[in-house]
Amino acid sequence: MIGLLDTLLVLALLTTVGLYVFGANRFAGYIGMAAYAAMTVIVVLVGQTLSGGETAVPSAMAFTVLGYPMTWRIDGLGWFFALLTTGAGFFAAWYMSGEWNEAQPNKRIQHGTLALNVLAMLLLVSSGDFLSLFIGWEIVSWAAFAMMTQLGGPAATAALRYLLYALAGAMALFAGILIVRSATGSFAFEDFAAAVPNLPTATKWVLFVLFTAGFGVKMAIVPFHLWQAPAYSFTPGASSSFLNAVSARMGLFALTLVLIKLMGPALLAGMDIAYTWFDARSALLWLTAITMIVPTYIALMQTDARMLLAWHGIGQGGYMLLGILVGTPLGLAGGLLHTFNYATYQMALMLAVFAVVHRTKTADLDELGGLITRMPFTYITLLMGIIGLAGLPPMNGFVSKWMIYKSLLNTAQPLLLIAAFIGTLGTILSVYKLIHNIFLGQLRLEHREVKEAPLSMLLPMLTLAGIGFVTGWMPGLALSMVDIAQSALGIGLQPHHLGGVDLPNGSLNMLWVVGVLIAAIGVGALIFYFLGNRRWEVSQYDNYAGGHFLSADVRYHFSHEFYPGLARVIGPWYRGWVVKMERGLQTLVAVLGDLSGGVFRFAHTPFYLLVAVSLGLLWVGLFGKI
Amino acid sequence: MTSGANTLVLPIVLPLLGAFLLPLVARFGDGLARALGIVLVVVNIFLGWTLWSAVGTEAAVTALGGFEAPLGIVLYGDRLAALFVAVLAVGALIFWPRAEHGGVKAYTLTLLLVAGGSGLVLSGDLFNIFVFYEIVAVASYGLAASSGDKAGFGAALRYLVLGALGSSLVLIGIGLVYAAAGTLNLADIARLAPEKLSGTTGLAAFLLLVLGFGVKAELFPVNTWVPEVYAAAPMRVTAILAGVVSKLAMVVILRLLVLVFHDPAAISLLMAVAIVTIVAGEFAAYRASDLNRTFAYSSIAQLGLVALALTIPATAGILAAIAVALHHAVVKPAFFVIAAKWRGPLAGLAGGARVAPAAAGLFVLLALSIIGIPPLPGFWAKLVLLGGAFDAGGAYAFAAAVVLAATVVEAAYLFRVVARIWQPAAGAKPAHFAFSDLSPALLLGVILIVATLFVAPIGTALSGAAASAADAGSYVARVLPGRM
Amino acid sequence: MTVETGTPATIVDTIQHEIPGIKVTKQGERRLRIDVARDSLPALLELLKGRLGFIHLSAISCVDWPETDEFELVYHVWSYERKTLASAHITIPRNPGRFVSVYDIHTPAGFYERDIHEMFGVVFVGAPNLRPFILTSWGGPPPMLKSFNTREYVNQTYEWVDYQPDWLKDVEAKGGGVEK
Amino acid sequence: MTGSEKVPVVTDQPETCRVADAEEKSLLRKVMDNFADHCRSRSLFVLHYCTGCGAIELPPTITSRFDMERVGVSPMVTPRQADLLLITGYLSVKTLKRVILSYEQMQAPKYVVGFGSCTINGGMYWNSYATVKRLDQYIPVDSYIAGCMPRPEAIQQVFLDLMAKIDAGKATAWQDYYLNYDAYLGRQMNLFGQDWHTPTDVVAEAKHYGYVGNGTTGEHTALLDQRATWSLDTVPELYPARGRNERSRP
Amino acid sequence: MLELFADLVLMPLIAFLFGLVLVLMARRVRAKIERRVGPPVLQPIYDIVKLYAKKTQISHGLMHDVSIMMLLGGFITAEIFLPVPGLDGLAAEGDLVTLVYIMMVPMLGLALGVGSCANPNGSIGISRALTSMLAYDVPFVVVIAGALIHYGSSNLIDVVRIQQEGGVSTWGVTTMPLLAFAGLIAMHGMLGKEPFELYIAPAEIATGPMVEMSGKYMGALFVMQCFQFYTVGVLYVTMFLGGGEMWLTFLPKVAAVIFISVAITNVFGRYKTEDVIRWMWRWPTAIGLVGLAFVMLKVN
Repeated sequence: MIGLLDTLLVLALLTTVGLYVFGANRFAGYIGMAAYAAMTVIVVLVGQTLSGGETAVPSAMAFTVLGYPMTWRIDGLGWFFALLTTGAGFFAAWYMSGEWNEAQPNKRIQHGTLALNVLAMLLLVSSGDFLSLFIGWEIVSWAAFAMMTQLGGPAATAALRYLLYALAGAMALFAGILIVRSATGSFAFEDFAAAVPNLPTATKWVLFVLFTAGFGVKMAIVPFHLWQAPAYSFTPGASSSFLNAVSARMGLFALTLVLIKLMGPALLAGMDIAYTWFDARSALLWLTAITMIVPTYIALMQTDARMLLAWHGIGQGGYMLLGILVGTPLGLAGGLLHTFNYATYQMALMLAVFAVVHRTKTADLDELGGLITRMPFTYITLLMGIIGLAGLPPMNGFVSKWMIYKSLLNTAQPLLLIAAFIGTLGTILSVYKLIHNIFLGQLRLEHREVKEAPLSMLLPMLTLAGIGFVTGWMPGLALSMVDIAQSALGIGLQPHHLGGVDLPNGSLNMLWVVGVLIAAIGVGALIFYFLGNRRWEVSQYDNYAGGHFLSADVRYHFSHEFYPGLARVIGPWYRGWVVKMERGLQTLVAVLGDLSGGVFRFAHTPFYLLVAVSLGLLWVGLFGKI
Repeated sequence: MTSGANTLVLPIVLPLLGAFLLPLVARFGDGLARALGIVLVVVNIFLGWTLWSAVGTEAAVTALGGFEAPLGIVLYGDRLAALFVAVLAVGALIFWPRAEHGGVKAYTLTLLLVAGGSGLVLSGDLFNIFVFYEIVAVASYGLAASSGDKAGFGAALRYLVLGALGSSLVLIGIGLVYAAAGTLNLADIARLAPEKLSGTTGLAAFLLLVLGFGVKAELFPVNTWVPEVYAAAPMRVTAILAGVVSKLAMVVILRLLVLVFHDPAAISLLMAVAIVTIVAGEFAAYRASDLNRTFAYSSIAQLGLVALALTIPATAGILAAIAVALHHAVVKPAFFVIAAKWRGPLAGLAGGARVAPAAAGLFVLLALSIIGIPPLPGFWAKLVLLGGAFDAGGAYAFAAAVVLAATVVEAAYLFRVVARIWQPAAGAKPAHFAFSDLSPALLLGVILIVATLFVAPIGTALSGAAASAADAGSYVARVLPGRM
Repeated sequence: MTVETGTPATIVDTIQHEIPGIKVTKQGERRLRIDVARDSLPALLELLKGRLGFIHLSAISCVDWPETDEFELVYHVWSYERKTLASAHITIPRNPGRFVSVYDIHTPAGFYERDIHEMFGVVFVGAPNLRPFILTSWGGPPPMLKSFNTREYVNQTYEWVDYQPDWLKDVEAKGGGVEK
Repeated sequence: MTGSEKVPVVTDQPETCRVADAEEKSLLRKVMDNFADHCRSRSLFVLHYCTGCGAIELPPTITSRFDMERVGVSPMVTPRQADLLLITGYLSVKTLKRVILSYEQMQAPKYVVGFGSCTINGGMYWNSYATVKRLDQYIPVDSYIAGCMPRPEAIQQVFLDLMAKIDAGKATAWQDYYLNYDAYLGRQMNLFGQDWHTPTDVVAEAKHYGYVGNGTTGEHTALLDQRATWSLDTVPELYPARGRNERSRP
Repeated sequence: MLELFADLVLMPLIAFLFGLVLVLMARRVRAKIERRVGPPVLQPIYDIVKLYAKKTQISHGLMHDVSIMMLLGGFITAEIFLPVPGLDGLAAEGDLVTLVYIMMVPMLGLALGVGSCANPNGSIGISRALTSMLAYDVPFVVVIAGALIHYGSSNLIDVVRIQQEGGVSTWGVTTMPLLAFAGLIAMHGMLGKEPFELYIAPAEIATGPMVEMSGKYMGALFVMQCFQFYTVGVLYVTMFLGGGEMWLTFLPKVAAVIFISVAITNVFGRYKTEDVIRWMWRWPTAIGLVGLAFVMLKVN
């Protein structure tokens, strides 16, 4: 019987071709939804086989070219990311199935590229050895490029910038896998895992740097993070939310696979940097700490809603990597769970923002305000999303962040805990700015007749927010999925129950925490309704303005530069070193280009010929004898 | 083995004969001359194919005029030679000059080119290689000037002067070898080389030969003619020159490296030259102003890649060299076909996708393959090249790092153009492609896709050819039986 | 032209020399009253400001003379260097009630003229903005005119508490109380 | 009801039973109301809104010299949070508009205390065209303090009297604003012009909380209803005729 | 279960009542410093009952009401996770980190409610409140990190038990003086008292978030103030002053902690927003980090 993995890949291929061909007609969205739903079902079946004791589900697909064998199989880790991919694809297609799609210029390309991305990611996560990993990696980065460059103009430049970063990363990765091959004789994971402990430290360091850099570009770890925000923001709605939710996490999959599963955190910890307390693992940990803080405070300063959320995507990536690199089962479970949680609330947030853009034609936070009365359900989605993004109790974001903090506490790393907490504070500030500038405050004159987003857009958003809430209340559901992934990594599982995690020195039971919170809010509601007279709702113009009469032609609203005090304190800290480094690199290439172009135009070839001959003979005469 | 021997000389003789007969036939009608030329080229392809299939691991050797090895001129036809004879003929066929490109004169020169090229690859005698190198050079000067305008003549003249100087260097080199080894037969030289050509004379000879052949093989110091000639020459000539002819010079260098020069200093010299060629080619392409120049510099870089592959020890190097050379022979001419219509500054290309979607799609496919994106063949060529480099370690690893960095720059300037093509047209739209203009490029595109699907069998075949080419011992034994 | 310092006397000489038909009287150690023809007022202010340092226009007051059917406009200008206040008096006829604005010489004049316009109805040609800003919802005639009967308006618009306490009745009985 | 018709003389409230409080239903309600009045009287938030010259009397009353916090009086910043509105001195026509806006933004039960003779019958500005003579024509006033400007002891005394009235549940002047809103509105319109309006929808509020008397709606409130939504009619591009909040009479 | 149900009801009730006492103490201390008599004993109750007994209750939309519910609900939940002598409630189910995050839920609820009031004074107030939260939370997290690593467990019941084992000598304040001091400053900032009271700021932004709150909304904020005093006080006592063995010693400790910050507050003016940030990120953070260094030396 044809294996599960093969059916999955074939189905993904058929969806890609089918959606590209039938992308234009009205039911393309529904076809996509059905296809991605089927894929998700298959992935769940794979999950069952895996949880039933199988280490991996093999695929019949295998080639050997020029003596290099390539195999494909999906293990627990790959399965977890495959589930995220097909899930995100399903919600993106659902969002595209309704009214939102009619307004889009190039429906076929959007549907086609979304399906192509899902196919590419499934290929990547089911790679069996380094060569298929590299091939999958390349196809994923090119599929993402195709998706980003649809709208042309700023999108095209952002996509080109992404492409150069991705290619540089891919070349580093290419060098990495070739060094692996020359060091261990083959591309297989098992051989590398066996051989790596006794490799010379120099090759170990080279491999570590190359793999971290190669995968780090896609994960947008700090030095390589400049491309992600504009590239993800200028992509059209549903695809942008798909990219935000899942695309950057492919980097995390690969990093986890190589650094944790194959090399192992102990080995990384062993690779000390001379004359410092740091070793490979702690150096990377501090890089993720910076990745948590710097992008979050850049997000704080954004005035475009999509850019703000995209910058947060980079910050949240730092949390996941932090959890995974801590190395304890609790930290690993926290990191992987955060990947799942992040996918749910980030997609809900992006879909909500694009619903607002769909209705008000702008994502600029200074042009919006007071939409809560016009778009209440979008408001609810955004509210649940930001509670998740900020990591506050009722939502799932809190559970994974708590596990990461607890693992940091148990391994006695206070400074990292402080860095993570500073990142969370920055997130809380910027998400409040997001929801305040769009939904709260005075409604603008031109938005008086704005209607609520259509049902076809609301349902996916609310379902995602619902998933976030349910997995927040009962994290056990998500943790069981994380177990399958963690079992493949060989670090050991983190025992958990439906409500959360029980540890000797401080446990978390979300059933009680969220249960009591909801009950307490119920008590608050009772107090509100029974103690005190009935409420009387007044218009936004019946407001205290120091005795001044408010009227619609004067905008009585505070949203521009929302944190002036903070901006004055941390404003000077934004020196944009990384931006300067990037521009420096560009000018270096341009100068080299001018130089070599000049050489070709400087003189005619015979002159060079004579110079070359004379120098060559001189060289031969002097050095040839040795 | 002997039956195959005398067919060895046919790929050289038939086109040569055709070249001389063509002006006479042209009297009876231009179309007839063109048909005859095409027939001869097809025959050459067939001969190449028969040689490839006839020759297993054991190469076919013919002593011209019956004179035995060390004294007589010998033709050595192994799989490598057969491959390049076939590739040269196919290239000539696809880019056979049109009637308006100088008619009979162009046909004769192309046939001359094919003859010289085949001879260059097949001959086992050093001086014989020089003779065929001169024939190829002369033919390419003529073809380069065939565009008929002032720029074409100027470029061709400068190319002639440079070619002459290059050939003279080769001659001096051969003289040195002859003085030291006393013989001109490659197998014989190979046998005597360890003690005769080990010192500075060997090194000097190597330097001169490499620089001489480097002119045609577009190695660094001597390739400044490339952008000028490729821009001035007509598209079909540029395609043949860039695609195939420059590879032939590389084959000669390959033969020399395998058989004669094993001195590590020589190898490091060639690697240095190769690296500089790649870097110069890629960065110059980054600043090139129009499409044609970009591809000219890009072909320089790719040739540098082949040279780098040659320096890699053992069969891995040879296989990588052949793979990259073949891939470049397929991709670059197609690029030049597109560049022929899309002239002028890069900014003017905006809106190209709407005007000529086929050309734009082909451009992306070719760009993807030349950068080395799986599953396209470009990737496997790079994989073999870099795999060999990293295996060799040390300086080769540094060279591989340079190649990887150069690839990113290559992607930058290629996809800058792709992004431009897909943007809506600002001012004037770029030219539209008629099917006849684009047909050679589409054919090459199809070849590329076919190669992608059958990359495994092609890989094994090429590695077999590389193994036999790299085996100096069997070459000497084959040519000089019993005279080890 | 250097600005002469010195006692009011020297100021009087320069003014009389410059502007014909002007009457300057010293009203005190530091006060000057200048009666000048209506048309030469802007010139006078320009002279005072430019040559004699009277840079501060502290007020423009308007007096309603119903008998001669005229408005009297008084421009109070102060000089910090000389520590002297000069008050230029001019008269303009009531019925057209129009006069040129001195906003371009002294910017504070903008508000004073707006106030006088609101209270007396004098129209200053060239004033930047003469919209009402004190009596914003006032419909009646300019209230400061003597012709405006405040008492009658107040009686007509407002009501008082009709407060008849016993002690007030006794006082009125004795002939005192509030005059009607 | 033209402006010139005589208004009944303000005499002390007759000892009749309290005005029917809309919610008075059961014994429990009465106990609750008593307790609520008890607390209301002991916790007065004063809107320290200096409308005239008398505001300077407030600081000594509230700070250490007389310390009204002993009896639960503390100053508040916005009308929303205040129970007691102090009109400290003469009221020009412009200031009265802001006072009415603040009064309507306050939450019932709300109390107004007029300081000094200017609020009683115009004080020394009795014959000025610009000042308001009787405050209780425009907003219901709980109590006045005579004097030109009363001293803190007098203010303390009025606070204590007011607290006693609240405790007894008799400080219901604020209901009069709801029950006779049309009369108040008419008098306000006489002064401010026909297009006078405030952002608070007093009639709807009265209906919502059940304080609708026969005087709540009438010809003047009808004028209010002619406008579509007042907040938008001041936007020039939507309603060119109006365009500005403060408009002088045509 | 009954005992748990009793905890669920009793703990918030005690929190509220003792919170009223703390608010009364705060107002009395303020009065005494200003040489005034100060409010009567039941004044906080009078205020709250009067506000709830208001006849008209003005709301600015459903979110305004939900925020009041979130406000009360959040603090009631926080109370339940705070162990007090005799009543452990659900302290075992969630640890200190959970509690810190639960204390942010009411803050977010209030922020959303004030936002929906559509008054810029409120929005500026909330922007300042969040900025001050960012300011005081940095030293606060340094203190938490240090304390939890020192105690080796983040479960509050364990924290209290560890402190009570050796009597006063093992109290947090004796074993980690610097962290205790930094914690006190952070707590002062958390209470939003005078030098850091930049989000009420009556003179500048008309009491910031409370500008459109009236009637039962304002009443809920007064109740929140009681809960806030109690929660912050108990949290500090639990972390550094040995938690509660018995009520007689526990409540005075909480009152003492609150008294310190209340006493300080009345003699200070209000800092500007950036000065609050700079001050909080300089002194208390530095002291906290030094304390943390000592803790880390002891741990490994």
